[in-house]
Amino acid sequence: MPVRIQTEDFEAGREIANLRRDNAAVGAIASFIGVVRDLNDGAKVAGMTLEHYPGMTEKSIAGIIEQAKERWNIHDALVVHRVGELKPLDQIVLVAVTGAHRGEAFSACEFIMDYLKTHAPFWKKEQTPGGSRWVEARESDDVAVQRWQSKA
Amino acid sequence: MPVRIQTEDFEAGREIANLRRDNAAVGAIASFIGVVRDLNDGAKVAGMTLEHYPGMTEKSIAGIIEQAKERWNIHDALVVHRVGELKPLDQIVLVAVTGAHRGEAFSACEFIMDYLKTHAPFWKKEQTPGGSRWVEARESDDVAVQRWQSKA
Amino acid sequence: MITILYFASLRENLGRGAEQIALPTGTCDLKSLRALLRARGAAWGQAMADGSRVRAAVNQDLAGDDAAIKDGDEIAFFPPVTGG
Amino acid sequence: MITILYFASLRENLGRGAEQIALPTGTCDLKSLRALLRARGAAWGQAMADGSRVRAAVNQDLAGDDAAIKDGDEIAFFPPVTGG
Repeated sequence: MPVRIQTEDFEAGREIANLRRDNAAVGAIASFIGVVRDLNDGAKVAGMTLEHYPGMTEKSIAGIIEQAKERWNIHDALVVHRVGELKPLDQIVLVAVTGAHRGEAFSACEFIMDYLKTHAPFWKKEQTPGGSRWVEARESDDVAVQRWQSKA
Repeated sequence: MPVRIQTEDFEAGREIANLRRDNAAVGAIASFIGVVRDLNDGAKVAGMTLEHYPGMTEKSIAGIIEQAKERWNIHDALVVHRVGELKPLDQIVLVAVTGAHRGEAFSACEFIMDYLKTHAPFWKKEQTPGGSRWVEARESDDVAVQRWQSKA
Repeated sequence: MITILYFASLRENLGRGAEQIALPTGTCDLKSLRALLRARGAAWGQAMADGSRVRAAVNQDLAGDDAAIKDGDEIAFFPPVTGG
Repeated sequence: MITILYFASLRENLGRGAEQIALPTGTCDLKSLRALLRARGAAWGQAMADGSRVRAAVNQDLAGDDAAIKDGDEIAFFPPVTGG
């Protein structure tokens, strides 16, 4: 199953090893880990709560992975995303992509992350000294995803 | 030490955890693992020997990491590269980059890998059914590295 | 009956995470469902305003104003996403 | 004396990984060192030909034909790299 939404932490090394296991056609593994920072938009962050839309979140990410597979010659992709209560230094998301060559693995991995950020239904609520606040969507994320739409 | 050349295998998860440890300003970790494939240029590969130039290899990779740090706003980077006897499915290289945001971490990680492939003194000799052969440098790797030279 | 789900700040502002309503006309589109909800006034007026940044999904696919809605559908409203 | 190192296929073709030689003139450049080695004939002629793809480093930095060489330097010759 290439998409997992869970409250538990993950071990990136083990996930990557499972993804490529016994496939000697894999020459390249690109991966990304997103982590909770202790500072966001100028405020100290003590922790955050991640909410999602069960069902649609998995479907949406599976669709993003399918798009990446149509677009690049990659073998496999995995997304693990945590929900619930998280604090600074906690891992949030892992995206890993295996392929024969590095260029396509890198592109597919960044594509999946950019689409996840803008299309997958997750919402972050941060705890700061000024109280709780819902994180605002970033324009820079919209810009990042538009790059992929202008390329052939 | 951001560059290690070693015969032993590495654990990507542990290396990444060490690289970001206790730094709550890190929000993004991009990483790449290169793996020995069992097929290259149309021939079955039973194993390979990786030779390097002790001293220059470390110096060259450290210089590539410095270039990446001048070019992008990243926190840290790590390169672990194996030498000696390797067989299909063995890990060859790990590049990991930490930063506040994903775009810069992705770019720096791919930049380091592209320069390592074309500038760091390593040579692969493959064992195939037709005997041993030195791997030829790929034009696609030169093309990959030239991309970075045309960007501002 | 259709099921409507609300997420994140929208869920908090509207004071509910889910509800079931009967479609007055049997079928409609997202635009007219928004109008129906907007007519509840107060927080609903703002959340369902035509120019609001609230997104919608029909049966778990992102959908625009002209998306058709029929009995049994699952509709969701939520703010722009911020995961990852 | 300078130290010269040879790597990978070059090391195999030339039958040596390292040697020390005295510079005839005290200093020179990479181009004239190549000419000196080329004059050994056989495999050396091919490996050190002007049009060959063999790369060179002086004191562990990649260097071109006009790079200066002086006593005590470490020079290396090797084929295009293929790591990673």
